[in-house]
Amino acid sequence: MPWTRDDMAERAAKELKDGFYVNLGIGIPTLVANYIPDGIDVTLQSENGMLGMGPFPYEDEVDADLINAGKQTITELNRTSYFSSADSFAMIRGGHIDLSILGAMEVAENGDLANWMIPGKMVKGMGGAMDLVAGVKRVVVIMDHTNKAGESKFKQACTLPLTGTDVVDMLITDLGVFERNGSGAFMLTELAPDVTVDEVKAKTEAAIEVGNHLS
Amino acid sequence: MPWTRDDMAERAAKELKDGFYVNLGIGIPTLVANYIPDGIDVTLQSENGMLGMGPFPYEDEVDADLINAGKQTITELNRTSYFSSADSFAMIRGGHIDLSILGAMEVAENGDLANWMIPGKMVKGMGGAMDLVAGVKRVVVIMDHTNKAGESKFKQACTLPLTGTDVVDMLITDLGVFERNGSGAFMLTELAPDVTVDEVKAKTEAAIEVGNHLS
Amino acid sequence: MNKIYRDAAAALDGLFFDGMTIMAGGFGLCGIPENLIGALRDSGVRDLTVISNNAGVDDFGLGLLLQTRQIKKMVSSYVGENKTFERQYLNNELELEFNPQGTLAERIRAGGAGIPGFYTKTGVGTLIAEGKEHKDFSGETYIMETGLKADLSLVKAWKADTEGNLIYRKTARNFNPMMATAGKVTVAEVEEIVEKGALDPDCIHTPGIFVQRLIKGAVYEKRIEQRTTRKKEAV
Amino acid sequence: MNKIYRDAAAALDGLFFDGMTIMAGGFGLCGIPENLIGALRDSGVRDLTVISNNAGVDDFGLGLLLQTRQIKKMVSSYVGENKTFERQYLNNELELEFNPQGTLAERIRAGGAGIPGFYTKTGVGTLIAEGKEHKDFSGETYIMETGLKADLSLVKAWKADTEGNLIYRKTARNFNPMMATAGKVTVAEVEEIVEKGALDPDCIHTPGIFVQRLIKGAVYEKRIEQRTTRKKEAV
Repeated sequence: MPWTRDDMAERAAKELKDGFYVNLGIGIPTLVANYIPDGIDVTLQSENGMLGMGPFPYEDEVDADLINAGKQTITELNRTSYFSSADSFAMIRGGHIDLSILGAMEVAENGDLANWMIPGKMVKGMGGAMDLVAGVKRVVVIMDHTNKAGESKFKQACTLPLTGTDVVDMLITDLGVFERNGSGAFMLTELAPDVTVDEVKAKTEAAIEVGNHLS
Repeated sequence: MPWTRDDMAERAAKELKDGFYVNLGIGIPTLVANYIPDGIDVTLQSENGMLGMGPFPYEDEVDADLINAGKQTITELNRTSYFSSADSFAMIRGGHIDLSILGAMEVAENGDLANWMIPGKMVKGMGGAMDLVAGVKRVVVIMDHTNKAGESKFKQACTLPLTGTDVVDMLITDLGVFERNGSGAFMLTELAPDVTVDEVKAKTEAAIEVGNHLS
Repeated sequence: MNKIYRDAAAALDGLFFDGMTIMAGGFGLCGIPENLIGALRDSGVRDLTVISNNAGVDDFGLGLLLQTRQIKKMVSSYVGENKTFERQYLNNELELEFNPQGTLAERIRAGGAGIPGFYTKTGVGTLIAEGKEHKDFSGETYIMETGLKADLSLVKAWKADTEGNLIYRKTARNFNPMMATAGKVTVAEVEEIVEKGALDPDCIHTPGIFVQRLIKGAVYEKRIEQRTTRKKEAV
Repeated sequence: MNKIYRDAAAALDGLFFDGMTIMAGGFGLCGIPENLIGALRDSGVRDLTVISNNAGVDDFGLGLLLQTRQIKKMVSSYVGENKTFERQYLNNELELEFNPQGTLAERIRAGGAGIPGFYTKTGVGTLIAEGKEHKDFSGETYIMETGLKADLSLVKAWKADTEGNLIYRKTARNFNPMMATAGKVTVAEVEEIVEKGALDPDCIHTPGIFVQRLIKGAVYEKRIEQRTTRKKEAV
């Protein structure tokens, strides 16, 4: 049984460590905030200029001056600080954010990531994604393993325009977890319930290694 | 009768225009603040991170956290803002300061300025001088026309290590005022009382032009 | 020197010319100079290059200027919220230069700070890097990005004093502080103008030196794009 | 994650190694991390490269580390106030790298912001430009300066909350905010530590992400270099 969106978010949340400063992308990564383990205190950064992002507001707390990078209304915490976009991306580009969790369209076996543009379709823009993958210490990607046609999104080489090269450190799909040391190969380290190594291999275009405990 | 230090400062103060943001160097330039003409409102920048510098404090106002670029205790005004050294020099380098008034060891006929280093002597450092002359919109230099040995400090070419090249827009010495349009030649435009054009020429190594009204 | 103008039209009087480059602050619709954008539309100035992280929505923010076809080119990081934009772009009626958001922010800061070029890792190996100078530092490859300036910057702050010192509120700060430094002329609109000395000098985000003209905005709609709330649990 | 340490020695424990590079905030003696400098001296760590705008005075600030000959090299913009410095430098016991003050500030900001190089007009045509890459932008010549980082940054702020968010006071801010971003580890000392939420989130100068360790300084001498005053006129 492949993982659901929430299962993937919960698995990604295990990558959080106490004291981490974390940037969560739009979509499934946002759900990670719901699964922060007990005893783990993390501070969420929003690249539009905020450190210490709180939950969505109650109706009577909504403030047009307080939104996240997805343009959603949010709240502040008692640790919050605000800063300009330049200072925010200096923080990101300077390697001060411990972890970024992002969605993707494609991930390649060499760590390349594509998540911003499909040629021929209207291009909305990369927003802060290129800055995040280039600057954050560790990048975890959450995506469905295959597209609607059943084709692998975890590829030998990305076919879509890149967001960054050799930037993905861990990939979590609905089928399992793939970890990577530095610029080495991805290794399958965890499987979703009832998913087999053979199934993963069959659905994966990328060359991967398989952890000893799974093979 | 050559100008005194205060005369030179008073003359330099005539270069101030209403609404100007101004950086005053250490030494004679500091005196310029005493001669700001009536009806002219200028805001003084101190490159250690302050806009809107006030006068020296009364004894009971002295604050170790409030000094100018000469490390002197000063006061704030009701227009004051504080910022970091990076922001301060972004302001300077970005061309936002209207006028800088500086002292000098030598000025050359091509606008070169030397005011930070005498080889063989202990070098104290350039501080913010190189940034100021490179970044501020207009640079006015105040210096004695000759050194103690009577040699011209207004030279064909600087002999001391430079602070900046082609940066001086106006030179005020104890003998007169020398103005310069863009990268052209300096023109003698004013004389101190009883000083003659011939005296200036005799004491000036730099090639200069003389204003029609003086020749 | 009085910096305070009666209204947005007065504050912008004499600053427009066709083909000019304008920076406009804001992230999405948060912290945008609504009143100044309105006056910009009313002016009818054309062929604008607009540098702004986003392009507003169809009927608010910079979207207003797209409807009137006053914009020739946008320099942005994300324009996904605007259908007018999409239509004009697909019809080749609008030029578009995408910048990674952080690169855009830093380019604007650099422009205001007198830095004509800087190196960044952002975009290396992507479309963004094409045609740009590459240079290695400590064995890693970076690309050069250039500083950005504008003929006019329009920014929105929360409060100003009469000197033009500005403070922003929460995430409405975003691109406004850098843009204030990068305009040949910067016009600011605020929700409140206070007397000199009423703002804490340690907490001024934009010193008055960067603000040439100032208005108190007539009306603030402050529209919200994604009104996301949670329910109060019953006690 | 508790960032608060008992005292300066505890906050610096385990961070030292001979030959390391340390940034120390302050302009003159204003806004220097006095308590951390004291602990640095007491540690006996040697062969330091110290990046700081000035070198203190003979018996205070970084001058203390010159007396004990713990400093191998200074990277500064102005060192005129220190006789020990002068003597050691003239005896070739001390290396010195002068940077224009603004270049130094920007290099530190760049280091903290992941920018390995940038171009500036400052120093073009001077000794500072020798050996540096020159590049023309829009017909003007600029030189490339590189980003600076440190193994350890020591900064002084006015107040901190328990998250490590910092605010500075008046001109004691100076180099501290950039240095806080450019250290692999940053240790801050403050005059007061307040509870979370006690600082205005719109007015935090250094977000806590940049501060790994924090102390309330035991004593603040806050020595003044040029005590310049004016007389009150008789009424």
